[in-house]
Amino acid sequence: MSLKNFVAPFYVWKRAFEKPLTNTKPLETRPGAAAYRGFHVNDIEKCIGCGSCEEICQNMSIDLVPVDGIETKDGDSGLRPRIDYGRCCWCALCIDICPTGSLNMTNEYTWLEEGDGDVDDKFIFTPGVDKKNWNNLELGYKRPVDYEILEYSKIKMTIMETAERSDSFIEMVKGYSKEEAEREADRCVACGICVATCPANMDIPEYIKAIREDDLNEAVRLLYKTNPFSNSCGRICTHRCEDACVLEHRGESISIRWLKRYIMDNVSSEEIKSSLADEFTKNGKKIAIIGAGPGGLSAAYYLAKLGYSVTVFEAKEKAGGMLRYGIPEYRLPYDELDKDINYILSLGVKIEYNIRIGKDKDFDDLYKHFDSIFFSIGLSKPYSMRVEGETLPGVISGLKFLDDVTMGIDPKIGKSVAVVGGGNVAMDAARTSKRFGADVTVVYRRRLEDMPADLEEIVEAQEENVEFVVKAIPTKIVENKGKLYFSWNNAKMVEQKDGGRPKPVAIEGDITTRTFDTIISAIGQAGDFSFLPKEIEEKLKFKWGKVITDKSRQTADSKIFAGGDVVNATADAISAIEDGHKAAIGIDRALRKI
Amino acid sequence: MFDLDRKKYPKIDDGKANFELYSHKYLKLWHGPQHPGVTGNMALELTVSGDEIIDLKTHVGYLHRGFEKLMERRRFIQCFPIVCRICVPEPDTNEYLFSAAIEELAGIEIPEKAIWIRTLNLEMTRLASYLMWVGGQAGALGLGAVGQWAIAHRDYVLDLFEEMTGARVYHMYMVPGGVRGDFPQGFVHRLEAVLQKCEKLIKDAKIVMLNNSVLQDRLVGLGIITPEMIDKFGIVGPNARGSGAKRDVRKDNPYLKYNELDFEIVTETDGDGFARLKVRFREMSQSISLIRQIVSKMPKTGKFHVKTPNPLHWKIPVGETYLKAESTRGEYGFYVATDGSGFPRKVTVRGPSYTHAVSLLEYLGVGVNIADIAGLMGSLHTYPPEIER
Amino acid sequence: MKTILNSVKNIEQIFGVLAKKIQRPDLIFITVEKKQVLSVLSHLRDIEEYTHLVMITAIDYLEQGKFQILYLLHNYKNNTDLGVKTFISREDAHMYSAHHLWGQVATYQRELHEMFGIDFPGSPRVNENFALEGWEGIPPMRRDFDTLRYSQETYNFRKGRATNDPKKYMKKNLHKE
Amino acid sequence: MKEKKYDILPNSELKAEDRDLFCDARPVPVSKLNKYMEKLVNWARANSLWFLAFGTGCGAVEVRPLMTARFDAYRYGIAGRPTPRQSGIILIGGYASVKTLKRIIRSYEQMQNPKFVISLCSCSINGGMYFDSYNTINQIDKYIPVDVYITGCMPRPEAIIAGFNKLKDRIKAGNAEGANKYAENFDYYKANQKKIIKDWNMPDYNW
Repeated sequence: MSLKNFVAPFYVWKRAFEKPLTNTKPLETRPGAAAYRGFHVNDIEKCIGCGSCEEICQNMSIDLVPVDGIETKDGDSGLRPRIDYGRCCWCALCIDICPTGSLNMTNEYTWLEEGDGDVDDKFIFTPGVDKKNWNNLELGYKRPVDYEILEYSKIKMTIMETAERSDSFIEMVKGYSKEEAEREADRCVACGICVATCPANMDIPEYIKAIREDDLNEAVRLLYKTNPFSNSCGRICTHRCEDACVLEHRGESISIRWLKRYIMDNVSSEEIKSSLADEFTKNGKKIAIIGAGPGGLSAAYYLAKLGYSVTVFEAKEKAGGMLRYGIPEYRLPYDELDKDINYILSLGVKIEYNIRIGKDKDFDDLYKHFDSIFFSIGLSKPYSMRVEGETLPGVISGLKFLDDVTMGIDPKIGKSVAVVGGGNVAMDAARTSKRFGADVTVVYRRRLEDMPADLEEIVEAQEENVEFVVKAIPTKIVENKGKLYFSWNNAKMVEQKDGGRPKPVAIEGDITTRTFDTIISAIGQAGDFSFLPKEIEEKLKFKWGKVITDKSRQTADSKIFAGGDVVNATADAISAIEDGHKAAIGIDRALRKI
Repeated sequence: MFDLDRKKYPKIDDGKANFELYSHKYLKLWHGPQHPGVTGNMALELTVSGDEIIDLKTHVGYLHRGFEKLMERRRFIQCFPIVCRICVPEPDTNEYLFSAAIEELAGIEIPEKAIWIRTLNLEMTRLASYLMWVGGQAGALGLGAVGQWAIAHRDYVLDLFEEMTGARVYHMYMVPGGVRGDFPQGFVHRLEAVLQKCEKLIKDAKIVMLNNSVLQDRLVGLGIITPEMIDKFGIVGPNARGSGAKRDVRKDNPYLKYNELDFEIVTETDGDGFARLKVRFREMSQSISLIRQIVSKMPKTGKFHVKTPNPLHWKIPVGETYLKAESTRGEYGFYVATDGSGFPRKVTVRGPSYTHAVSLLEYLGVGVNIADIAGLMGSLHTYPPEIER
Repeated sequence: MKTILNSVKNIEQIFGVLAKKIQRPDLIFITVEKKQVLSVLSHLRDIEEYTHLVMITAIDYLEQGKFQILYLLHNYKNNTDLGVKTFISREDAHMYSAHHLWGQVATYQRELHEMFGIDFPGSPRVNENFALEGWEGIPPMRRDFDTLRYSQETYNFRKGRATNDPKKYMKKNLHKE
Repeated sequence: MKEKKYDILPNSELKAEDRDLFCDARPVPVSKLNKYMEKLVNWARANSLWFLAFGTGCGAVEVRPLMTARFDAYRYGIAGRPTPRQSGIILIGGYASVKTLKRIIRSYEQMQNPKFVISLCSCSINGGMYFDSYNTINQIDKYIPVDVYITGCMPRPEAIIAGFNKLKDRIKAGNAEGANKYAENFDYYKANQKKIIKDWNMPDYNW
């Protein structure tokens, strides 16, 4: 043992003269680092209760609970996460996945409880709702920029090039390939917020799951459970589900509509038949349905499945209603619509074409011979523009125009066309005119953002070089040498005092006049109830031109049910389909008296 | 081949020594689980004659949580918070290995910057773990002061981790696809400051420990691992390097960015506790040098995470792989098998302590003085949670 | 220097290999028959220089009624890993003990015996507890053992916790029938 | 003084020769001293918080920094002791596996009155991240009475010191009655413990 080895340990004493490492007493409160994963906070206004945090938590430490003052509404489940700190491991996966970005962490880390009584109600709290001293802390773990574990951008849909599509009636949207669909389906967090927003309550997360698992037969079964028009809906649905999608909050929603289309595109009619395997026994009761549109045929499908003999009366020569006559072929090819209709017909549903009730056949006749009647006649009476000269020969209604195009009748439009209105019918009319080679101008009373048409329709119309004239109130149409002189009064938007949506008010004297060959009026339409006999029309109740029904779509006459655009306020295909489904259940209940 | 002279020891049947405890020649002693000299929570069942240990049995399982079972019912992303709990003082090795195994099976390539950050993280955790170990080893041999210094300095490294990853102990920083965040501003300067503090500490601790005659007397010749034993018992890491084996996963099977870094395998030839102490001291200094190299070579900008499939329904095709990394105790390995579902089929963790603390310690402990058994455990550097998982 | 492929080829020629998977250039898994395992391991250790046993582990393939046992070996000369796999029946789960080949094998076998119920006749202390104490019932790592259910039945969970599925909750609140 | 009659512990799991080694009297609650005496005693107790250095789970890793230079808990009268006989506090470091629970109970019972329990980490509150593990208990207070809980995974040294301070306050206020609770509800705790630990080869109470 050398002396050095003996002395060396005393080197420790050197430290006695150094500044101590110790934190001062009383212990200085050392806050956690700026990105410390401490206790949770939740912005409950931003949170929508989608439950992704609950889903990803490996400790089952998060519950979704109702919270006072938070209402369940479209796109918000009304639930909020409650965290059990007897389970949490502060891994912050819940924060990483939070699609709204409402859940975050603070750098607070001390929470003590005294251990008397039961521990069951301790260390459990709803962030953002319960008062905690860390609720207002700024620092703490937030999902770092550039770090996302979910995919927030859509898989791009292949759409025909503008130049190619603006004179073609071939379907412009190409649909997803298998790989694209699976990738898009993979983005879904399966929260189910969209289900309640869908009028038909389709099992959206489940069929997306079926796509992921490549089980399209199961997907078809899920689709037909609530919607026999999936093929058409997969193309033209107003997809309110996508607006409710959680991913919409920080990125782009899932293309639920295109995924539905992907399913239907990739199963043949035979596969649909075999995977649905609809079996039923006839129960001998007869139902009459007026109008072979989505509402009528959907009711027919579900009634047929319940064993009823269904006869559908259709005024036109083909079935499909507005899906066929209102929607141009480049959006919904007739073959695809026929695929839906043919499956319904294959269940034994009879359609009598070219029978207009009230004209070719009496309503009373049906009332006497059938056990129940469902009508879903749609809105067929165009609103008038109430301007001078609207009866001139070159002025036609949008519905008539689209009808003619569908039936192959030359709509006789000129080189320059004005379309009045901002709804989907107006867009369809404008873009269809474009495909006939016309220069199209859309004239609308309000601003672009006020247009009721789907955003993508407007965007696509713009891409196709449709001109938009907004804040223009039509005043008169004058004919001179085959030309129509269309005048409108430019307007300004005036905020309403009661908070209603801004109203266009004409600017005195600011009038523009342009010449057109054809003017298409598409400012809306109303139901035509002239087919109803007087006494029944008096019995049924109406409000704002719509029939009032109860939840099962039963009207004031217990034998008559109604649905579709003449009943619901949204007036789109998916609502009509849901009306048909509900009415079928309602009719079944009424007839079986349960 | 290298069995001890067992003449004075009792007969062994079926691997068990047969003691006549009532002969009063032997005494049974429990060293742990509740004993300050035991690292972590494990127990040694000692049979002593006088103060010499004549039989030793390791008891583990006090920290058994069944990780491998739990991972079978967790999604891939849900496993990464749980794997770091397998080794408390050095969690990042687990995180890295699990993430890398998943990336290999799923065919994901992570960005350059993420690779560098991971390398840095592994070296920092190596430093922290060694600091903790120095404290334990010194404490077990009666040098409390070094323990105070080392653990306090480890805390500075933990502060760095807290700033970088958001947590002190369980960082949960490396996820399949990269890492969870970039460096905060000015981090490199604070890192350098801590490194300088640690360098000073290592210098001081070396003087106090390596030149200490008491410590030398106790560690020299304690727990000698001969070169033949290395493969016989599957000894890895500093324990093997203390016996002259030039083996280091970082050099042998380079992972992350270790092939771009300049370092040599540290070896000593004595094979006893003191040699292992020297190996670990030199590796601490080496680790500091590696951290400096990494920081200087690291790209300043770039992505640190690549998007993985939706974690809620991420499925990985059938496959199996084994990945390893050099932890402070040696080769740490993850065997991951998948079966095409959204959950791992099997994850097996190969902790180096598995062999060091059970079969090796049971062998080396025989013949050791009771007072030195804590020092022997320390010099083998065992962490119980990675034995029983 | 011998390469891993040479070693695998030698094993193929001498003992026969049922399946082979090259995962990485330095990691190959081979499957051999149960009765060949010990010979293959000795051969690899003594002749092919796979001197380091990395680990032994098992997987329960409940669907096929089999256990897979994996012996992972490492060669320090060329730094490669070779996994030797074999399948044994799940009903009659026993495997030949390899405790004479490496010092740590007995510990692994003790663990496998406890966690999977695979017997290794002749292995020292194989019947002793490893990580568990007083365990009754099926070995916990077996696939048919449900750890969550066991935990719910045996240990206390906090009372008063209940969660709602957003989808069902919204349906209930928004679409009252 | 008249000898007080205690119920006899069965100690039934012990071997006959070992049974003689252990006391078979049940634990009894300690009654309070008179008001001022009790206050004085509590003040003394509150300022010597000696805990058992038994790292039962991963939470124990943060106790180590607590005892070293930076946080230096000795300043607050907090000190680690190697044996239960000298300790007044047992720290539950998070999850407790069944095997460890047995040692925790034994250590706890060996501790002298007054004794307190501090539970660290979320695992001992409701299972934490091992809630579905077959080998870890979920709620420690079903097996021994807990005085102060600290949540976190794992709690930082500062939080642990805060927990000790809370315990201090409780002791000073005379509310830390965990040991008495254990004695009063002895059968309840024993029944819970025996349900979990299958090979109960230890005395029913271990003075």
